[in-house]
Amino acid sequence: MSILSDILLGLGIFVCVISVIGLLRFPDVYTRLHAGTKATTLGSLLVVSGIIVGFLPEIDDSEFMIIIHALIAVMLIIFTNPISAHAIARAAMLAGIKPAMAEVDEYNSPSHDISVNDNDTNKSDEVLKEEQ
Amino acid sequence: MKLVSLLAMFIIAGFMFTGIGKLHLPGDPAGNSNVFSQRSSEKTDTANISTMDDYYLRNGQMETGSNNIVTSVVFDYRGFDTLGEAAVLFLVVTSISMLLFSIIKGKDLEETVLTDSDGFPAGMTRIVSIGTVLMLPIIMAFGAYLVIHGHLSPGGGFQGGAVMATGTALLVISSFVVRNLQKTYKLFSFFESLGLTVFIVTGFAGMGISFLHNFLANNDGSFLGKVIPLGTNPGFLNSGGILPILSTAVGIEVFCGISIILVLLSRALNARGSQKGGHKC
Amino acid sequence: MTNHIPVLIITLPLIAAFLQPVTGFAGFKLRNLVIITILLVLNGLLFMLVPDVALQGKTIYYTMGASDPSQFTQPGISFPVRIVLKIDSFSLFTGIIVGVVTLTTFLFSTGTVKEDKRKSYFSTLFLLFTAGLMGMSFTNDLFNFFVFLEISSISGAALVAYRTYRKHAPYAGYKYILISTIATTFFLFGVGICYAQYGSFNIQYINSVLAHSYLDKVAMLFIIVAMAMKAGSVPMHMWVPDTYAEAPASISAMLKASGMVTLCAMFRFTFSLFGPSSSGAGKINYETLGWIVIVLGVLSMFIGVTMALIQHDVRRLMAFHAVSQTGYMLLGVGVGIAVFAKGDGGAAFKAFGKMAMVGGIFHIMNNAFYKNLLFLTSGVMERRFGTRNLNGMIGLGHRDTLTTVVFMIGALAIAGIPPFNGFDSKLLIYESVYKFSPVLAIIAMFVSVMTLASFMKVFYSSFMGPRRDDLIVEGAPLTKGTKAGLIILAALIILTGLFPGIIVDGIIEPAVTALTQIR
Amino acid sequence: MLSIFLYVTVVSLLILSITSVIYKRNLIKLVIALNIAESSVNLFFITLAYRPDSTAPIFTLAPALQELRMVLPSPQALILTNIVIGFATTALMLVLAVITYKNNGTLDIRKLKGVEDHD
Repeated sequence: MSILSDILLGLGIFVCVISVIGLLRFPDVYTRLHAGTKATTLGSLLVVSGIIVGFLPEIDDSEFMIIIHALIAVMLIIFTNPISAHAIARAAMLAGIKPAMAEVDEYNSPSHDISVNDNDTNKSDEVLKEEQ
Repeated sequence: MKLVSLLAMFIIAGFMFTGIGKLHLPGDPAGNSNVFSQRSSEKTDTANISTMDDYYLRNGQMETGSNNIVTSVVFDYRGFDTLGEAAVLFLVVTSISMLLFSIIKGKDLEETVLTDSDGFPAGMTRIVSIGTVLMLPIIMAFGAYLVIHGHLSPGGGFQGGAVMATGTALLVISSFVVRNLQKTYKLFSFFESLGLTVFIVTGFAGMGISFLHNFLANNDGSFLGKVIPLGTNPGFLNSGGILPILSTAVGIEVFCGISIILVLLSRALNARGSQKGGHKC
Repeated sequence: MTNHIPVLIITLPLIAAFLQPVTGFAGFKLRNLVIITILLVLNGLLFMLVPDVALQGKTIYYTMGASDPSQFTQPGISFPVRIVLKIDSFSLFTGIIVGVVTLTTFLFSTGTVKEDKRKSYFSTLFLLFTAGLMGMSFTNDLFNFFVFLEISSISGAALVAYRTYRKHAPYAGYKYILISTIATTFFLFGVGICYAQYGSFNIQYINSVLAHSYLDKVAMLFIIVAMAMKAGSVPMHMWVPDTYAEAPASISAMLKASGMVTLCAMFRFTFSLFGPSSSGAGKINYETLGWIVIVLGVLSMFIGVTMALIQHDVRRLMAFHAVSQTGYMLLGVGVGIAVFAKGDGGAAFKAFGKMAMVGGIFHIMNNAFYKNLLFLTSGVMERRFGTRNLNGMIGLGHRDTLTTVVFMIGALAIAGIPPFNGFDSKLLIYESVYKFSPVLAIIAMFVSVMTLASFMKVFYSSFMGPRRDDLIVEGAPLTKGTKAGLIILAALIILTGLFPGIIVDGIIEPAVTALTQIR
Repeated sequence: MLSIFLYVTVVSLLILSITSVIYKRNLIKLVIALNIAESSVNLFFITLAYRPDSTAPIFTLAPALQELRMVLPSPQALILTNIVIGFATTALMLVLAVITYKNNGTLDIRKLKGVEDHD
């Protein structure tokens, strides 16, 4: 049992580390979002299941509390992480940030309900560049 | 100038790096690690104590009636710090509203709710709106739990209030816009002021002995004054003396204060007076 | 109720501030009345303590939440476990400065700050500023000091940015809070090092068990640097002109008071926290420390006054003079520190060191009064002409007799002309510093002459000359509150200048004794 | 050496943050730098409070009294205070940066240097 728990914990940590590297290496908001939310969802799921498996053999009051807490945490993570990723991505799109190194046709298509002003986009890029 | 400050920085860094070698090792702090080994049941037990923290660990439970020693330090032993901290939050809410009400003018003070055909707010997608509606009760309940159980489990007024304020943040990002900013501001501001006033009045209520004296702890047990047994126990909600009252007051204050900050900031960033679209800042 | 005075002094402005959303709605006259009453009560409480504390040398403790608040420690243990407030002569001296300055400044601001919806926020922040400064004066706990330092610096930053319609005011506020946050981070680091060794935050307890180890010196470096940064002494003075110039006039005066309190706290940490204790082996080298303070002081004096001479902006000019005046205090107290623990059994300290410290501390009080008067009159000038530029001001003396007179009093006091109070403290500093090192005294006198020249320039260009009513933007006469603030400060300057003996014997000398007494 | 690693982290974070305060020009980045400094102080206090094999200082559902070892409570209380104060400072700084941007149209310190010109 404890070996299984260790394996799960290690896997979870590995996935989280990968996602951190992705956060640092990816070029723009959308791909970073991919690394920052999807990978950490899997990573934290693995870590939490490792904890549950590790506590299962010797179960008493306080361990039972921990398992219950962990289960609730897992459910909330599964529920909220995709929603927040979606909200951030949409906010970034509303703010007019274009995906780097990608050709997106539907971005400027007239069928899309939110139109983005090109002048504004350029201006926000300037603001971002000013810090150097 | 930059070189001078960098040089000063390096000198200070040198002092620090030589200084940390002389600090005690992590995990080896001053004080007695076996504080509880010979604990008798007396109320103020001063044997085997060498530092302030040992005193808190050994006597905090009996003196303040709270199982959580961190809470008893925050609200009882160092309650005056907490008053100052609550004052800092009040201060920053006041100054932010002072600064931002000079930007938010005219039409920005009132905003109508834009809804789509099914009654959900436009702006963010349906996914976010439904997620908000589902998550908000859970978040509020969890925050209230943290506030009320501050003297039994990890938590307390500040943490609980901050958790509850994330509910407001959810409402803000999912575009549930505030209909009338002035009225909302007045409501939140009233409750924030109320929380702080309750805090300080509770402090003055113990003034017969001293300011912020925990006069309710270890009383008859009917109202927040239950005498809890020494050592590990399951925790009783009606213990802790004035700690739950102070914790609740701070919780209300933090919730309302952070909500004001969030609402005002989101409104100021979307203010029409300056630029179109609110994403430049 | 008498033994609860220490906590009342801090909590009364806090309550008044917390109730501002209520009293603010009830009309501004009631609100101003409440605040003036609170500030008067504060001053009354402070002066009630003078006979006991300053004249008889008692020390009042107040332990928060303890069963017997007047005890320093609880029975059975040798260290305090709760927050302790301590009022001795030195902190009372600091408190009196804060009380007088806040009262006069608020009276002044009732007439000059525009009465609109945002004025309620202004008075709330003002009260919290007062509470923060009072807490900094009276607390005996390092972390509590940090909390009050944050209260005063955050409210100060918000008030500096009060006139958001001006182009640069928010940036000035940003600068102030940036510097304050760096300073408080350094301070907290020093506090952490003290806690790591002694397991306590109480200043008096730490001093009683201080080992004078290497770590203590690092902690002292952090704390002194933080305090000097907040007080605006020379290597860290870059923020002073911008913030003082962009703030409303009354807030410039409050920032000056905050700088004075920080300076007092720096001296208190030097002596009461890291001073010689009974248990210590390797003492801190007081001569080196004193020389560091002296060099900082001389640099502040000289750079401040030379920068001030070339300014055309009246507020920036006064801000640079504030830096320069800080140098006098550092010089006086630095000489005291340098001879404090000399090997001659305290002979040099008795001969002139103590007098130098009395001069330095007395100069803090005098400077708080006349500098505030000057800042307030500069507010009147700015209001009249709608600009801070000296080139745009002329002939105000024909219109505002009161402003002219009080500006004259303040300018003569800052230049050290008898019979005003600047003369007394500067004389004490010159005399004692001359015995220590003649060169330093000559530099100080030279700076004083340059100060006079600079203020003559201001006086000549803005008050003298032909009457030009077409340049006046705001011609309404000063309100009663504004006049009262100016007159009180001018009267205090003249009274202190005429009878310095009473003040020195009654407040300053006990304060220095309390500061330097070896436990 | 390994046990001193936490203190080394604390000092490195502090130096990092102060260096970036000196070298960064964007007002928002300065706020981030100050947040790093605040985190380093918090880490310092938490490191001071650590005791091996200890539980949190909460008696609810704690192990039996005889074998109880608890970490120091007061640094935790203090960094709670410090976190709230840091939050307050950050919020105020961000608001001031927003208003500075609205007044001047830039967040760059080099372009904001004109504070000294009156009116």
